[in-house]
Amino acid sequence: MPRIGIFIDTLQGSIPASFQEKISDYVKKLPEIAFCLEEENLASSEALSRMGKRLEAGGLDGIVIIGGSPKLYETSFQKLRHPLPLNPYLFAVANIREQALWLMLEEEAALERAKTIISKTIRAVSHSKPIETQSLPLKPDVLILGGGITGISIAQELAKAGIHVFLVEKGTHLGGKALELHRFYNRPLEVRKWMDEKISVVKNNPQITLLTQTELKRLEGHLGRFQAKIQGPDRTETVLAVSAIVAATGYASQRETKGIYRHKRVIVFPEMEKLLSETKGPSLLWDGKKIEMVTYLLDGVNEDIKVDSINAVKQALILQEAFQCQVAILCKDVKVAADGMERLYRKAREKGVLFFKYEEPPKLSIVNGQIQVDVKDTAAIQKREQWPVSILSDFVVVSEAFVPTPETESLSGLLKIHLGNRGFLMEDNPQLLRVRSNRRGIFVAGACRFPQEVSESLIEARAVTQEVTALLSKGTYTYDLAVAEVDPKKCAVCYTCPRLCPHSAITVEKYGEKNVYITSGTGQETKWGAAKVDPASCYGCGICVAECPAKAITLQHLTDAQIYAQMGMME
Amino acid sequence: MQLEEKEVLIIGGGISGITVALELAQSGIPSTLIEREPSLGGLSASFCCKASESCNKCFACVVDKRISEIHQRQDISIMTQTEVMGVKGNGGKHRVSLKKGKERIDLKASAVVIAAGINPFDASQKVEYGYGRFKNVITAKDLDEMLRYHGALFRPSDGKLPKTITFFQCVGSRDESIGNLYCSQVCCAYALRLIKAIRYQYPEVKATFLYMDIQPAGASFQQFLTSCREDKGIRLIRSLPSKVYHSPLSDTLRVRFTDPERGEVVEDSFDLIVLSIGMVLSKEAKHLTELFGLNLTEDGFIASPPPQTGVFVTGACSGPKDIDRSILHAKSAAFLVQQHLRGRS
Amino acid sequence: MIKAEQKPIDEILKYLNPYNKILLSGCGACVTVCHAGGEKEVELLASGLRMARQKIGKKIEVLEITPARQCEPEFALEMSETIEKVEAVLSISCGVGVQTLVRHFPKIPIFPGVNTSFLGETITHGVWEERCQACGNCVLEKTGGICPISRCAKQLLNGPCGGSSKGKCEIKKEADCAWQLIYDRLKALNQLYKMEEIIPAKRWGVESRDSGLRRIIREDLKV
Amino acid sequence: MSAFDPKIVAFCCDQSGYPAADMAGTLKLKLPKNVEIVRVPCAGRIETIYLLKALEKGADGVLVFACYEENCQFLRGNLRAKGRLSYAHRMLEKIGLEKERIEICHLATNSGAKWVETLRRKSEQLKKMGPNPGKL
Repeated sequence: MPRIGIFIDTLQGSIPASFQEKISDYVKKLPEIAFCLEEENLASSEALSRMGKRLEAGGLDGIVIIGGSPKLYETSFQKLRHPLPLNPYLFAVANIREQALWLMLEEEAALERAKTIISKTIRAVSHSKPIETQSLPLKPDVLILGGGITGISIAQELAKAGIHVFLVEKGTHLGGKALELHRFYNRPLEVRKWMDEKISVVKNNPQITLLTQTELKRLEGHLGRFQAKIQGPDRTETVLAVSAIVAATGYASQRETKGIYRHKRVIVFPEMEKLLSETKGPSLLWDGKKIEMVTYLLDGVNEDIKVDSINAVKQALILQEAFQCQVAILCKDVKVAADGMERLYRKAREKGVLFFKYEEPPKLSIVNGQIQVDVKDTAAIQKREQWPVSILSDFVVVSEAFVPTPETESLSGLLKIHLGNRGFLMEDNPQLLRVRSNRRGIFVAGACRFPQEVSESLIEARAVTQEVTALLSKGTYTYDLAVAEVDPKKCAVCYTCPRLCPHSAITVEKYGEKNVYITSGTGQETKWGAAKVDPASCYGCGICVAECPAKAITLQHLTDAQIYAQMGMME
Repeated sequence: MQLEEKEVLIIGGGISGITVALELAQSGIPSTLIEREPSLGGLSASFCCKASESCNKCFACVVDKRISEIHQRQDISIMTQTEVMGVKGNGGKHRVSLKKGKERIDLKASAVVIAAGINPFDASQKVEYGYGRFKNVITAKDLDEMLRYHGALFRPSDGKLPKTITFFQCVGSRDESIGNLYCSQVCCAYALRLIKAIRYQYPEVKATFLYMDIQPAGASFQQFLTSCREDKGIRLIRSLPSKVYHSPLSDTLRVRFTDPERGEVVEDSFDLIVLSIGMVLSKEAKHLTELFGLNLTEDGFIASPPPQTGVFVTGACSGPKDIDRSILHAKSAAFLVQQHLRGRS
Repeated sequence: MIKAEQKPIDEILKYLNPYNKILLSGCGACVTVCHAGGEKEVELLASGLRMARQKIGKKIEVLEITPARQCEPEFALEMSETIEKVEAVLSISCGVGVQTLVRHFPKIPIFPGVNTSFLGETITHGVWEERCQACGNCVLEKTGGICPISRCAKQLLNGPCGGSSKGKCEIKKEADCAWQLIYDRLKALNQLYKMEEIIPAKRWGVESRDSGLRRIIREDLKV
Repeated sequence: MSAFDPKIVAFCCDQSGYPAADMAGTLKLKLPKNVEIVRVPCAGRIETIYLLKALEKGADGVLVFACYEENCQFLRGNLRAKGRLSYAHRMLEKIGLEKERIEICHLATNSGAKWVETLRRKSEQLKKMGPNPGKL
């Protein structure tokens, strides 16, 4: 018979005294009970120290707290390891406030319900076992994949925080897509200059090992012990030992090349950006002729990405103000959901930039060497038959499609992180808070997650830096062994769990104990392995446990017996 | 990288303040979080789940999770019903005097994070929409609370399910007449998500969405928007309404707006009108800018001071943000605070 | 390895009708890997059987066991004590496992609980595909490693047939034409000349499946 | 004999169902009497056998409260649970039990009202259906 100690928490009176008395009477009659004490506010430090004193006497197999939601207590006992002389996993909470008292119409029913909850909890806790804590040393070494604006910023900030960074870029130079920009929409800087400064800081920082023309080839290990094999320019391979990894590989753009899109007067944003940065004179020239009319055609391919809209308004203002061009912007919606954009948009309208909102895609045709754009403007207050408008333009600037880089898919395989619906890394699961990946110790930042404006990428870069420094700052990662564990003797090596583990925490490792075959003549062991869960990477969700066909996996803190006890049916 | 224990004061217990506190705690920096209201969570704690058949990425559940997480931590001291009364000192040596009920508390802080949040725009300022006069004209915040606490949609006037419901976008945003020359960046997404959630729960309810421009939000927005466009029960009309009339006999609301298809002003009746209100800086946050000597941006939000002042501004009070971006910004603010403290030690 | 699929429980219930105490035996090898007859499946089926019989007011007692491999006589014999206690055995190992029990327990009815489907490969979690029909005379060397016996609906040895269209089979529209795969692979390996080689017809009745019980005897191994 | 009060085993994911239950309590919403709450870290922890065992050992209905799709803290736990439910449904159909006895409900942390509403509805539905004939 296990001996269970009981604490009744009245939660500052939210469990009425009369109710609490009935509960005490019931509890005291139970055979397993070693003692039953009452507290007004168990989460207070005084109550905890009283509890500590009471527990020092020892001789207990578990503690049941009768009170409110377990969420009120659990972390104070488990994660923070309040110095109580009993393992935190031997505590269980009978939530009679939220789930009995408050959910029941009559007190009688509430009392019955509370009793059931208490007896179930007592049975569950008698199946609990102590769970130990482990820690994993973390060296301050981080691998950043991608030398674009996001990667550079993260490297710079991490280096400031005293973390050594391997910055790996597959191209020959740093900078990435940001170099296609000439000016920002929201700050009076030249992108090139600003980037050059950042790049030179990165190049000259002894904390940053810069590896260009280098790619990730293979990744082994888990949080704190990643072994990344990289291949350099002369096909040399090196293995980097890092604690964490940041993927910031950016996006690619794809330009439409069919039909009229091949026409030299149909250009894309980077080309216009270049033209604007290279032209000094009072007017924009093309083949010796002045450019007078420029049309922007947006939302054809990137309807939900703000960047094009922002760049179009930004360029339109330069074209109108510095080069006296007439600009028309054709879009489905004007995207102004960025700081300062609404004012910029209004300014553009005041300066005479024309905005047309279409539903049907505008038609492009060549008329006398110029491009004619036919659009039906749905925004104007006029009848449907008056919608069509034709614009004869010297230039039509169209969006490029923003797509994942060609390596994204293989990268997701190497890093064992998820691809989103559109093929970018991770995309958005609200629970991952944007920058985390599904694997502990791997982060995703910038446009490889989703194409965005530079200032957004910079914020994201800083957020990643925060996550990485928070992870590495203590020098160790401490975790409870409240994780899944495989019994290698029962494992059928069916690869179900490594395939299904959402956090890629399971690998099939070689075990000496099982199925050792010695290849004849060589004396070399070729071992048939068993699945192994990396405890530091496991989140304890239990998916593998439920899926294992051989019942070889146990969730240490929530075994079958504990679940059946909660169901009120013991075997 | 050992930091000396230094007090960080976080003003505002909304999702931004909570995130800063949690992030700092993760890095081993204890902080004090103060909140004016009796409970944490701020504006976003009253939001409902906006999922339809699957999650629509509104992040409201994340707020609830963070709130319960912060209550479990013992390295963050939380003071509710607490206000800032005065500030002395600068450059990261702030003495802040706080008021909790009748109690006065003085706090030394090496860094102060202002995450005072925003107020939803006061919809009664748009007199023509009749908020406050007509019972069945409600704000999106009212709708959020209705769905969160009652789990049901009903007309305030009679408690019945509205058969037709319309959303007015840009109430208090992008509006020269009230001087708000900014997009609140969240209303399109939340209104469409609310519509989707309502249409899922009550397929018989028909929804209309009156807007200027649809503003995207997040990686899955395209897919989401397409599903809205394909839904026969949702009308997306690019037009902002000019006026709302009440017909007492049928208890419906007539709305006058320009029909872009017909190119003329039309009238339509609805059972319930929801105003998608934008964000404005709260009076209390403005008061803080005076206490700390901070500037406002052109749009009337708090401008970030240089980091050496030891004062950091994050969350929607520094410019409109949804929950997702507030969390992201709060994380980056936490990093700046950390850097500031490291620089001083 | 061997891939199997659980029989519909109503079919099993029919032949278990006369019995009130049975042993449900799984197998820790192939059928565990393909989620048809491992320890977990044993539990599930047992629970389903008990409920079904309870419903019709005819309780059944189900003992559960999952040996590491049912197709080895030693594992089978280990079960003898348990088997003696029951009226019948339901085995959800492959057909081999069922018959191993049959050989060793002549007096107890032994029923299969799964359909042994084929020798196949895991494509992804939950998807398995046939790769081998154990014809006894492997031709993979000639076909670029892709088996026309198991993967061509017509088992053509010198394909493809006229029904191959856009790389798909005419009999199973969703399946790839095996001979298209063979062609593509040989081309990639630069071994297209192998296509010109005629593979002689299989003598099914002499050395293969239709020649009666097949048996492998290794004189050197025999004890 | 008193009126039939169906027993429901409610598996609650710690990321959504369980906090929703707490919220329902805080809002003082009223729950049918006979509900056993089982707290699991993720709906993905719920094995198929638990669903069947619950019915076998005396429950009249089983509800699984999981997170909405694309909102699982563990990315795919809710989808795994859905798959396991479909296995259980197939089995129930074949043995002649109503598959409605096992149901999944997707919700979020803040769906207290929905949590109670779902349980009430299930309880009413089970009352009409009558006791589970498969329980031992």
